[in-house]
Amino acid sequence: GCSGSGDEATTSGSETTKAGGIAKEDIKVGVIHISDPAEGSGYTFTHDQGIVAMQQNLGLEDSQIIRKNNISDSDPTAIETAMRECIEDGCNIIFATSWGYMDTCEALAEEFPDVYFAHGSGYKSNGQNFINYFGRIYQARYLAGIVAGLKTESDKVGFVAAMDKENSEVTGGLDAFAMGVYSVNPEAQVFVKVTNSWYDPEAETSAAKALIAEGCDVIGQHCDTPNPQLAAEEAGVWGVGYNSNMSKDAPDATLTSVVWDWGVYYTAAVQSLIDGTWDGSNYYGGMKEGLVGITDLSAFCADGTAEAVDQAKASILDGSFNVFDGVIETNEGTTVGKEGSTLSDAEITGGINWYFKNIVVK
Amino acid sequence: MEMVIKFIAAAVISGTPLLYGTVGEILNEKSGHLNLGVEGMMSMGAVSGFMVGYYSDSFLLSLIAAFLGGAVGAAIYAVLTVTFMADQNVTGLTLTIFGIGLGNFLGLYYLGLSESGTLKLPEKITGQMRSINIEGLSNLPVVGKLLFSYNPFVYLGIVIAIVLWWYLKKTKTGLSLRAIGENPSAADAAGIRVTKLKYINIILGGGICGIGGVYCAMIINNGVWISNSVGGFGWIAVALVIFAAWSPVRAIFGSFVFGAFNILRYYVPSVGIPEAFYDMLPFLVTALVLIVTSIRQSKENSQPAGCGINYFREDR
Amino acid sequence: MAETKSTNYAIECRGITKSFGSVKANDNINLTLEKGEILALLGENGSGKTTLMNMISGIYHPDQGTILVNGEEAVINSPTDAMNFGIGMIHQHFKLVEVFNAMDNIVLGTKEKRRKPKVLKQEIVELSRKFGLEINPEQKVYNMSVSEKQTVEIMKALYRGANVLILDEPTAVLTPQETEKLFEILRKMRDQGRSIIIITHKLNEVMAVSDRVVILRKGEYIDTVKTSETSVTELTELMVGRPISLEIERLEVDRGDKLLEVVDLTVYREDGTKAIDDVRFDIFRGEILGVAGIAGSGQKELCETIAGLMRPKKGAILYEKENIIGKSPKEIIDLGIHMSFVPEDRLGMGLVASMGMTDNMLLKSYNKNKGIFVDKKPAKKLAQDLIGKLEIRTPGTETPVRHLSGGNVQKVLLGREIESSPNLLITAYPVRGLDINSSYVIYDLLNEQKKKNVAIIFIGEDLDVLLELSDRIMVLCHGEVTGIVAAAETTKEEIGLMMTDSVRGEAEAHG
Amino acid sequence: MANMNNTAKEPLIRIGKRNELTAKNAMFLRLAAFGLALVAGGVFILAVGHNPISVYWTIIRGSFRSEMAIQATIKYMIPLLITSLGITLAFRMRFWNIGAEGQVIMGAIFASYFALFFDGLPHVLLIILMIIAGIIGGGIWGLIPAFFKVRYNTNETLFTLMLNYIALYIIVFLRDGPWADPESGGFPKIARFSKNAQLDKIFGVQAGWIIGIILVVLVFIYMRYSKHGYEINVVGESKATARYAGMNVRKIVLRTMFISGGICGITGMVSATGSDMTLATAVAGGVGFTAIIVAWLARLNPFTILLVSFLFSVLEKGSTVIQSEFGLSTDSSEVLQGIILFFVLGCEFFVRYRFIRRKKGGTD
Ligand SMILES: Nc1ncnc2c1ncn2[C@@H]1O[C@H](COP(=O)(O)OP(=O)(O)OP(=O)(O)O)[C@@H](O)[C@H]1O
Ligand SMILES: Nc1ncnc2c1ncn2[C@@H]1O[C@H](COP(=O)(O)OP(=O)(O)OP(=O)(O)O)[C@@H](O)[C@H]1O
Ligand SMILES: [Mg+2]
Ligand SMILES: [Mg+2]
Repeated sequence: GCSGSGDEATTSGSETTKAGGIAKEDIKVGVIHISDPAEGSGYTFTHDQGIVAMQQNLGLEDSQIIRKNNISDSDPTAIETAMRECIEDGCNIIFATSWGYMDTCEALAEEFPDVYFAHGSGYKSNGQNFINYFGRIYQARYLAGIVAGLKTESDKVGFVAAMDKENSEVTGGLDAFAMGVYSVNPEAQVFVKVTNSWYDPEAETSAAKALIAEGCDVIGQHCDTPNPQLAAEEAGVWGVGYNSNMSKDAPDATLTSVVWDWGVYYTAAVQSLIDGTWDGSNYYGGMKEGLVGITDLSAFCADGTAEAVDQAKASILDGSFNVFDGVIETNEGTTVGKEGSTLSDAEITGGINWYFKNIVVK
Repeated sequence: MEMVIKFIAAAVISGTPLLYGTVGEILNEKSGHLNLGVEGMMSMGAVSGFMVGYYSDSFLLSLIAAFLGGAVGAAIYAVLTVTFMADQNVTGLTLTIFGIGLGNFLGLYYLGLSESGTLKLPEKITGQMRSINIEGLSNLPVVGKLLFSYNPFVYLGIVIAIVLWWYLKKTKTGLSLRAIGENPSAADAAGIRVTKLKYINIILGGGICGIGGVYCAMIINNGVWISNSVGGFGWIAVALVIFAAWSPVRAIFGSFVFGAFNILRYYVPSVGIPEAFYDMLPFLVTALVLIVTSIRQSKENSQPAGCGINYFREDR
Repeated sequence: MAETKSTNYAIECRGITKSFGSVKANDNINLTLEKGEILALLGENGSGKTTLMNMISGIYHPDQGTILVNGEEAVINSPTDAMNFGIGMIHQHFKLVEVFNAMDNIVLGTKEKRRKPKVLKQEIVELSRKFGLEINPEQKVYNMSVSEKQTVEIMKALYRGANVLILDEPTAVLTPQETEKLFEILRKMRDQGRSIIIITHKLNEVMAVSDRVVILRKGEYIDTVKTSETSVTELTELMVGRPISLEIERLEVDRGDKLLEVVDLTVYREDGTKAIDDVRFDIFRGEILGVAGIAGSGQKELCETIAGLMRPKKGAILYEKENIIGKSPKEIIDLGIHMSFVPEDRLGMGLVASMGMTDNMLLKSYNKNKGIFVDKKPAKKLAQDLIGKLEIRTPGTETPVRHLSGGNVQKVLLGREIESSPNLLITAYPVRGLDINSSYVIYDLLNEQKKKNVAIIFIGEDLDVLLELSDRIMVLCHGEVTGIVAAAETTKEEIGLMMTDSVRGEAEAHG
Repeated sequence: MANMNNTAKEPLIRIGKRNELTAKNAMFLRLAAFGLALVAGGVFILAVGHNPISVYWTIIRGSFRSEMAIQATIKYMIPLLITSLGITLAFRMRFWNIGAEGQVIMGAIFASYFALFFDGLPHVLLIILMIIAGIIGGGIWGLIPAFFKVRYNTNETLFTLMLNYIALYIIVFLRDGPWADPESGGFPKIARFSKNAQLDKIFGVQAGWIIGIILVVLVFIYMRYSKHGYEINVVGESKATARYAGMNVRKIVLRTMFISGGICGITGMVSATGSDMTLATAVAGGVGFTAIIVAWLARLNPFTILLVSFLFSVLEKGSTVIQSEFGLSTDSSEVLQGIILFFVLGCEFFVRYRFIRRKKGGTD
């Protein structure tokens, strides 16, 4: 059960909430990062930007933020130590940014009922002090697909995916991207290479190069380094970045980037603690809340891109279009969804294990 | 067919850091020192080469700095194992811990200094490390792509490997070095400056590893600084030394084969082979090679007999 | 060399002192080596001979004292320096690179440019002819016999133009024939004006080849004597510090029952070559059976096969009429068959270098007591007994045997085997590298065992000793028995002939 | 040749052997080296703009500041301790097992099999089964290089290194395929173990520390007093001697490597079921390599290993605190660790050797 929008998530009170908030001076925020925020492009960087924004929005002191960097999410022991240290340091809320932190959050939430655990990108929660937050990144990816579909000349768009088809987060985003491509360029195909890792610089380069070798001239990505964009730049083709604005890495290739603004959520979450309105429900924000979006289009986007993007964006914002609407054909010839309805949030976050019809796996 | 050529070309690109690491490690082992610090030395080379390149705009300076970075790591190792006779395995492992830590640490430090939060090499350098394009050669069909389409590191690596092969096989110093690796006390008694040669070659080897490191930062990561940029290449290089049977020339071939293992999955149609298998392949192959060579029991083409044991003249 | 001073000394050592940790290996030693002489260096084990030579050849650096070369003070920091002074040393443990061929080993470390293999080979062949050496420049060292390796070592020194050649126990592992050949070469070199220092424990060799003798004792310089003016007895006395008898007596013990019979034994080495070929012999209680043969004639494999460490291809070993082939080494030890084998590196087999005497005593008996734990008490007591009985010089029962001198190490080894009251004692090269004094202690020990009705197989290098000590002598040549003779009725020459190929050829022709 | 005489000079410094230091002096020397290392590390800390004293103090405080902190420190120590003990057996035999990493992983995999698929068994039985499985898993991974060593004399240093990676990718394979958590929605992970399959806590820390301490004593007794321990020492010193003594060298090597790997396998079991509560790719996480360093620093003495691994875990725990408190990246603790180790490595030299300066007015 995800609540529909950020507004609802943060404003609607409920009886599970503790009476009264936490004084602003007493707020202490712990953040568990999978890599180092100083690395200026990836997943951690964007999350930390969100934390910084939250800190500024709410006027918190530096000492009120405890960061735990480089906590590998395949190392449960390290995760637990990091979180316990946050608790030792007196944190009342811990943002666990990576999927793999979920089980530890669940366990510690039980052990420390007074500490709030907000976990990014997973699916578990306890309705009390352990919630889940994520966003409708697929909305932004759809727009990025439009950009890519208009740009491609070879009608081959590449996509470096961190995880394979079974992973709903990656696959849902990829499908949305492919649908975006299809919406403006039904001829084009989207080629996928899977690196099987969120962060693997070498694999990301290799995958992008393989895609380029197959003739792709726009490279999208769901992985953590700017390497696919850089590979595109090197080869003289184009790309769509992810996480943060990657035109600062590959200015000659990046058409636009699919980005998060986590500050939207982090501010709201901490505010709800101060206000005493934390209600233990999950957060699932989207373009409307400003949580996701795409960066300004670069000058070398195809003509008419801005218009097409704006139009799609408007229809998403006004709710007339939800990306996964109606009957969707997969690349195996099957269909998902029903005419006149849209996929539920639960399906989007956990049930997409199919590729849209124009996606090619080789 | 075209895809095959592209695959081979990509394998060469992907295997080149291995070539440097392997050749560097071969020099170490030929000096009688099993240096498990390749990953560390490569990391040190990566960070020093990258940062000097970033601030100096000079490809050559960057290359020299990468060499020096690796060489400094190797020098620490050499002082500890050659002069202080510390355990080689432990020292090598420590060097790896230290080198990776230092590389990442300095990288983050400089990232902190940069305003955009990204460190990207200036075009002046990236331009020079692009693949070469020789009029009339690079655009030949097949041959052009296969032979004349790589970045300068590839050619430099091959040249280094061949020169080292020649050095080990054909020169007097090379003969002396091999003698040291096999039997330092014999070499010493024959009047070879064991300590000096060990230092020189270990440090040289480390320097070569360092260039391999900066390759990762410049080519694999396209000139943008990323933590852990060496990402395990150093360990594969240690394996590759075995595969190459301690010959720099075989290392050329071997590193391209291992490079091919690295990227294989992106080029072969997915036929349900688990991803993990591709990652395992280099190590599996090396283990098999190790077994096969030991069954054959050849005294030559195997690890130098003195490898792993420190030499002190007055020991007996 | 033209402008050398008017000195007659190629080398002169003045007040050389060298310590290893707490061990004073050389204490204020003086030595002179004349041009064109063969100087023998004599001393008990651990008296510091090797250490002194290592300083002359640049391996070690003296703590005190000076070395003069051709009358001028020389600082020799490395073997290269030594080489530049014209000094070459052939170490007891050869310093050769196994995977190189002879040629590469010879040129290794020399200064001149690398030459084409062909040219180099020519050069080496010529040089070897000049001194009557036989060498195949392209043979890999790992394929060489001991004497071939030694030849390479000598060539190494000659190739570097050594004027002074130092040989550390070069004859320890050579046959009498090979030794004689070596001496011929040395004499030839001397006659060409070169100087030679030779270390050997065999006094007859000292008498045969040297011009003068320098004697060391316990790290100190004792005396220098002219060979022509001295005798074996005097040398022994100088070396040991007191007169000792040089008689080995052959005890007449009534020989008992047949203990072991070896029938048609054929053994192959791991590399597929035949090590022992149809060997057949027997041995009785209270008998010493000497085994003669040049190195590598199958002695080692014979020992190992009896001890159960190697599997024969064919044949039987009957121990009290029971075939022991197929039994494990442990079962064989339990039967009372004990072996002490002193390999070339002395410590390689039979003893654990880094352990003390107590733990070494345990080696074959640790499994005797019940339970999973080792019982050290009896071993410690045994160690203490042995120290007293065999006059083993050691700081204590827990001092690693690595720190003991060669002779003492061998006493520990043999002492342990004897104390386990064996029925059959196989000893191979028990006096290898031992000085006279220690050797005689060992011979006495063996005779004592013989008296106790133990059957002894004695594999030795020194034919004189074999002849005096054994009851019968079996001669091996290329893994075949070329004869078993009563020691009292044969001569050194006869045995020497049986040891070489020529005789075998004849024997085969006859048989 | 006479012209040579004055050109060669005695080198300024050369190396000589020294009287072997007494255990007490050696200990003192090592402490001094450790002190020097701290100074050098301090220089590094200073260079990156922090106060060394407060950083060091934070490391110590970070490890001991609360019960929870101490528990976490001990939790870090467990895998290091047990693995070092395992390695010790192999190293005593001069079998250069750098494959502890892989043996830990295999132990974890074997134990996890029961944790995942037999978690309905009674708790105690399940835990015992998992320990046995861990031993067998690690043991097999130790046995493989041992087999090739005794059979073909295959270089074990390199071979065990390869086996580490093979083991690692076996986890990846299981994680992505057969053992993938069906609930994870395609995220690569193996399911968290049920409570029943988790190792119990004793004084708030998983029971691995008890196992570790028991193993310290067992390994000590085994090495020092048992027949097996004696055999291991002999084989380590000289295989030829062992053969002459009637020992079955092959059997001893195989047996010892099985035990060595088996102990490392216990680490895997303990880490997976006690700390991680799942089978993660980082279950070994470099501990196999660090343990080599620990075992070596401790001179293969089990009690010293206990001490050294504790020091390592203090450093590790403490440095996660300096990361958040000083904003020093976690990499800096690796640099610090490297520097300290370099010094300690170097100091061993002075236990056995000394530098000899050229005497004034010397030989020339
Ligand atoms: N873009 C992303 N979206 C969601 N989660 C992410 C993303 N990037 C990283 N993560 C989190 O990080 C975890 C994996 O991190 P990463 O791939 O760096 O680990 P790793 O140690 O490299 O693993 P492996 O060795 O398998 O490659 C994921 O489980 C996920 O929770
Ligand atoms: N490298 C060394 N380290 C420690 N002690 C040594 C070393 N070399 C020699 N010694 C000690 O110095 C003393 C003299 O040894 P050296 O080898 O010179 O004797 P030696 O006369 O050659 O004896 P042998 O006849 O047995 O060859 C002995 O006590 C020996 O143990
Ligand atoms: Mg990864
Ligand atoms: Mg000697």
